[in-house]
Amino acid sequence: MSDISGASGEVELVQLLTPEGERLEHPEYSFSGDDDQIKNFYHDMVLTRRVDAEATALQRQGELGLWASCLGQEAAQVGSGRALGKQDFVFPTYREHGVAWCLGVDPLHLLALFRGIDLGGWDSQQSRFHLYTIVIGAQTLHATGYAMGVERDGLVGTGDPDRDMAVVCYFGDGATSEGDVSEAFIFASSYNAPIVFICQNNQWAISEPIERQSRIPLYRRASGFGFPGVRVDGNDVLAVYAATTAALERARSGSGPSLIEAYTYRMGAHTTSDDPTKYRLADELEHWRLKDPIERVRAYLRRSGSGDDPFFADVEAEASDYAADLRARCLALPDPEMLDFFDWVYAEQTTHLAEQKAHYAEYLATFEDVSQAPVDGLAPAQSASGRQPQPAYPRGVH
Amino acid sequence: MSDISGASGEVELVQLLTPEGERLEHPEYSFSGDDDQIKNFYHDMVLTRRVDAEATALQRQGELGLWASCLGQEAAQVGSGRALGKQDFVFPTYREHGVAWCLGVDPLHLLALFRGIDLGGWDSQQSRFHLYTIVIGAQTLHATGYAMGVERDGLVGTGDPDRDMAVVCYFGDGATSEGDVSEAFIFASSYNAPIVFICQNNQWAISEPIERQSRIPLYRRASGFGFPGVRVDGNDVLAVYAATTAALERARSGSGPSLIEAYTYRMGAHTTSDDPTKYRLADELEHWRLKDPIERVRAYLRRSGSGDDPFFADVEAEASDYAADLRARCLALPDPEMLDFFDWVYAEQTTHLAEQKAHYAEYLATFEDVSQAPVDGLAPAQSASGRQPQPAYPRGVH
Amino acid sequence: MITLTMAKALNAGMRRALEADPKVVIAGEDVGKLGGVFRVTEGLQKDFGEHRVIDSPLAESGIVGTAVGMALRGYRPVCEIQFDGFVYPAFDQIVSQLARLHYRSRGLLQMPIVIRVPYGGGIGAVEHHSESPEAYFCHTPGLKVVTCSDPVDAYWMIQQAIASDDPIIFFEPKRRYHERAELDESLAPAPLHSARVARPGTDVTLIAYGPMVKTCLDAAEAAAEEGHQLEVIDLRTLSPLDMAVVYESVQKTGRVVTVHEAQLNLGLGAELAARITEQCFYSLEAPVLRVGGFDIPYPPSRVEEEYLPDLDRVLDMVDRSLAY
Amino acid sequence: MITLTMAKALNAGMRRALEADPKVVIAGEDVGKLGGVFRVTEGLQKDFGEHRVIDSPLAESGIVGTAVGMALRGYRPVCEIQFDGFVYPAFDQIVSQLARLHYRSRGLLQMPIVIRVPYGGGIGAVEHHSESPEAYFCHTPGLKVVTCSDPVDAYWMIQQAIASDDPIIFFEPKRRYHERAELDESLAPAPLHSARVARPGTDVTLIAYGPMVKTCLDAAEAAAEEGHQLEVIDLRTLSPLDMAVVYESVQKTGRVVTVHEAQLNLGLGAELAARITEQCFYSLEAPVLRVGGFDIPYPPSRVEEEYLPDLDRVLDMVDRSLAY
Ligand SMILES: Cc1ncc(C[n+]2csc(CCOP(=O)(O)OP(=O)(O)O)c2C)c(N)n1
Ligand SMILES: Cc1ncc(C[n+]2csc(CCOP(=O)(O)OP(=O)(O)O)c2C)c(N)n1
Ligand SMILES: [Mg+2]
Ligand SMILES: [Mg+2]
Repeated sequence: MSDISGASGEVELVQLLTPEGERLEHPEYSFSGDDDQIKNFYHDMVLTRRVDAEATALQRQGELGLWASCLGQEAAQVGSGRALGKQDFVFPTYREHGVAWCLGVDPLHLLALFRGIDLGGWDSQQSRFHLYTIVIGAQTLHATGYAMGVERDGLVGTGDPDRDMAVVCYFGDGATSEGDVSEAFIFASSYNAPIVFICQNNQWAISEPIERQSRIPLYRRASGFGFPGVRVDGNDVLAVYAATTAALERARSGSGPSLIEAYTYRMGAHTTSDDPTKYRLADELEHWRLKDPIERVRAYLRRSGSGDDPFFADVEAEASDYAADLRARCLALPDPEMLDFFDWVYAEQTTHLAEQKAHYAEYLATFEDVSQAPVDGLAPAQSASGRQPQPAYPRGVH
Repeated sequence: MSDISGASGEVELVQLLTPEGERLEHPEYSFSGDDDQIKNFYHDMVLTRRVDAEATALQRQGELGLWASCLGQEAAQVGSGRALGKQDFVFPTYREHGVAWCLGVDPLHLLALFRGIDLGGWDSQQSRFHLYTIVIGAQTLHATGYAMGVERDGLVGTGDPDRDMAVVCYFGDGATSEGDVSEAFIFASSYNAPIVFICQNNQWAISEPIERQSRIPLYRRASGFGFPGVRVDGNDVLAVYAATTAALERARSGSGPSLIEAYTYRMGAHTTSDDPTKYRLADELEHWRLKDPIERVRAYLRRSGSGDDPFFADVEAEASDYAADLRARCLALPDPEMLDFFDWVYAEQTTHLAEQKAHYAEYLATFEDVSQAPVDGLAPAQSASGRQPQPAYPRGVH
Repeated sequence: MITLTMAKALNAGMRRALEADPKVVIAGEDVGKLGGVFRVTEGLQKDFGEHRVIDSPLAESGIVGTAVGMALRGYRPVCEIQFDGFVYPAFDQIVSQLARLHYRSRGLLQMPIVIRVPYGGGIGAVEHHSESPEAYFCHTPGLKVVTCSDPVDAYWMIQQAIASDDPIIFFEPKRRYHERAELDESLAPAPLHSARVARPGTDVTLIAYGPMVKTCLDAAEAAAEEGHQLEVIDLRTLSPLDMAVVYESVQKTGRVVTVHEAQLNLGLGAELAARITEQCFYSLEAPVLRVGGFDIPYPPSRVEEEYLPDLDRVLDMVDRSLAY
Repeated sequence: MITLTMAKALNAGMRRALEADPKVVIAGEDVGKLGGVFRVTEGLQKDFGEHRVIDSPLAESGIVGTAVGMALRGYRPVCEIQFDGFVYPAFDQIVSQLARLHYRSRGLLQMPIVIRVPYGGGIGAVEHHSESPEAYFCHTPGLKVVTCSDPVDAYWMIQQAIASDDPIIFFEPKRRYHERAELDESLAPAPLHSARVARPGTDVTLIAYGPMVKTCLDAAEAAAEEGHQLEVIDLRTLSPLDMAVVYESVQKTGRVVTVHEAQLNLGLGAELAARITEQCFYSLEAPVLRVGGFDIPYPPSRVEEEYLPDLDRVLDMVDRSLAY
């Protein structure tokens, strides 16, 4: 039988910055950027965390239906998001707010989705950040197909940095159990697709610990499908950046897929609907709090002297302003119009739906006749108690 | 990145009997049986091949709708089938005729299925051989669930050979790409289920060569899921027997799942509907013909002196008689009755179906009124040209 | 006599089933310590152990596929699919395996499996959490499909479903999880595959199930004030349909409005309309009219109240029916 | 003017599409060297290369899911599902992703993907090779569903489907693959989403599609000898339905029989019956009657001829309709 050593043995974890803020050397990976770049990482992580906190607050106040916090995963997201080249394309789950930030997606779009205004309002082609995918694992196949397309477009291995491109696909530890993810690995390997799979192993899939999904480190899953995998400290923005950069290079050069397991921790609840005290111990949280991705960068910057009080204060202030503005913009979001949704089902509208829309519009009009002016955009649906007088019924094609 | 050595390097293949019929030693696996047992293997393989050939002939003569030949895979099937303990339970694909043979399933049942008489007529609980599963990979989850049940029943790791049991699940090389198979690996690993996955890598999934499904040897897939895998010479009945015995022991003892890749070759067409000349070269076939699983056992038995002319002649004669009898029994199979199928949909019949059945019976009766005696069981359906006079129409609940 | 919510009633029903038969097991994502995202399995793992209340890996096909295997081993698995929109990855195992093994084996094998699916909208959720996929399963022979509309039915029906030797897709109207009712255990439950007249009436028959039963009862109440007596039928069983109850009602009222959250096109209302028209052709004063979700994917939650049939839309259709 | 089979017509249509647009790619199991198990893609890989005619790993969810990704990259994938019964593993990707990305993106993204599915029975195949799963897809908003009944339609419709910016499930009646017809390329094709009157008549309307069109035409022929003029409608598009053609016919005949191979319960006949009854209530002389597969899983091939609607069963239902 083939050995499965490593199953229980020590697992190597690529780390370039310790929780205490010390830089480390690694034989294979290194961070070649300067402290300005690290300051930018810091900035992005703080802003990401602040946006995330604001969204959580908005949800608590009833302004969002739900929020999936990325608290604790900022390094995994910003480190990989900032490693992306300007042609690369990203397929996220529903929690990649930090990656969205790096790609310039206005967080307002994320809020709008969780507010129940739309199902994804950003221009994914323009931002190179695909819409959030909620069905676990489904996006891994989309990402693989996209990468197959890139390869067919001749945009790998040309050696031209303005042409070669790669695809990055995010998913969680729980997702690795879905058949789609394994199928994505198979297609990616079979067609040597230019893709980097990034699994943020935050230790939990709602209430299920990683052990339910895998009894060996997740990065090793890749080897069984014929491509390399690596585990990096997901709370170390430098390590994540370095590993992602290397994997992207590999993909762009035509050497095929690889898997990065960013070993991190979900510091918050699964979503605002969740109560993690039901299934996990406070100790664990404490243990991971000491590994905070932002604190270690702050410690490093202080230590190296690149970050001083004014810098930290500025970032803090910017974050607060940003959050306040975001909140205001969120509250100002107009509600959607039911009638519009009929037009988005097909590229080429059908008679059936056009009629259904028209009938619904007629139906709505019967309410307006009565009340003259609806109190707000939702008026018709709210009038369930006070019925209108008998309207002249159009014979409906339902 | 984790190494993926072995991807291109030499792959170890467990072999205990060479194509020339020479016995080999292996550090980990050995065959401890005697030559009588090997003669039994020979007998089973010859009978399997003969049954298979008869079925192919029956199909050619229009007596079966289809046949999926196991030609060339007799060692993989008999070697593993004969390793099963008397409690073990098997989940086959649609090609495990040799395993069915080992478990005492009357080949007539297999013929009946491919004749279109039923969808699996044997008592799978009694024979410990589940019904054939045609949807690729689906049975791997059933097998895993069954093994989870066995574990819950406390029938692993008791040390009592009359109690401990394991499950064997067969699938093809192509099947490894289906999400279900990966999910089965995950469940089996997560619950440490007593199961042996046997992948008969016959190099082809209809017209697709193994390279389309995996760029590294298939047995290595297991390691990424946290359990051991091994590649054995699938045309070597001793190696397959030894590896299966070891894997079953492991499973029964409570050490969990393992994967055996039986490296073999589909000597025939995918099924009788297929024309392999469209996609593969004759050379390849020639190459594998030299590795025939039966020939090498015959060579060994001759060499060791355990098999003499009368023995071989006896087996041959038995095979011929068996095949002739099987053919006769196949031709004598009665056709099924459409009306019966209404009763097999639910354990507890519904009013709806009972009515539908009754209406259909009434409808059929209108034909019988006309022709008095139907020519054969299919008479009603064949009367499309000569319509009956207006029947008294029962108001149908369709 | 106790008062309990539908969620608690389902929990109590499963507890009963686990107690009654050691072969009953529960499986699904987060059904263990967490007790399910709706807490419907709360406390069961604690009391019955990890071997009987099983947290599954995140793989729906795996959950159903392994349940099929466990059933072959003599178990009676009750699978939870976390939300309606996540049942599709298990579709193949449900449609091609679960639904057919009894048939494939000519009646030899049984598949006593229940697949619980919290379904329907109205809870302000994100995409894939508000679907009504029941028609897919009703169109699939070999499955039985039921849905409860109140805690009392929930309590009994889940036990009956678990006791059934046929595979049952059990739809739970998630927006009714927290509505309460009194349960009198001394009253014998109705058979699982029977419909019931939830409110008698003479003018128009409303046919509903699951979450829409309450909506229809409210509509009937409102209509009564306007002088129309609506009869409300709670189907309870969607496959097989209990048409006898329906036909009896239609023969009396001559008018029918079907109501469901699912998209109209090929929703249950279509089958009801077809059967009713065939069977009660001469009794119908008006065509069977249908209220349902529009033929668009479920919209974001800010407009879901408009998407979902409500009292007004039901009454509007009643008026149209009466106008014939 | 050439004579060709439906299989060849589909092949020719795909060849045209591959020639016309470099973004068109074909993917599926065995579509390459083998040309598909029905040879419908024969020769295409040889002529267009492995980058455009792609043998996929054996994974249906993967085939559709990667097609979605390729479409996002600007390709127009045409996926082949080898047999009807193997479309279910891809159900989630089809229903939750393919059908919704246009909607999810508020119209920004397009999903010009065709999923070809050889479907239906009558070829003496083993289990899972004779199914008619069209209703599942018709019930799914965001998808369009079409089916051809003869080589000429096959030739044009596959090209129109590939040219469409909406996702289309393209059902091919496999038992008609080898039937021949004459193709006159100079005649303009009908729009993709239109039904057609395949045979005009006055007494009863038969509504069919795919493999059943021929059966209905035969039935109409037989009925004519008995003095009944049946109008046969070939739906061609199952979602959206082209109801205008249907209503016009029904207003003329007042009697309808729907015919499909799929199980009756919640099959297309149900939706047709519901809509027709609503829209033509006062024109109907009889209820819409339905002929279809029985509500049981497809049986083994030795009895499939009994399971499948045939001329006798269609005529029997016509007689019942006329008896009203
Ligand atoms: C197919 C599917 N099944 C179930 C769910 C419900 N669900 C949402 S998130 C989640 C856990 C995901 O865990 P993981 O992949 O580790 O990602 P994380 O949430 O930890 O980032 C589950 C079960 C879903 N969205 N999709
Ligand atoms: C889900 C599914 N997809 C497609 C098919 C059609 N099909 C039948 S056998 C086969 C190839 C299987 O190859 P492999 O797993 O290697 O087994 P082998 O036939 O070589 O024994 C295919 C594609 C199927 N039966 N099920
Ligand atoms: Mg996680
Ligand atoms: Mg094979």
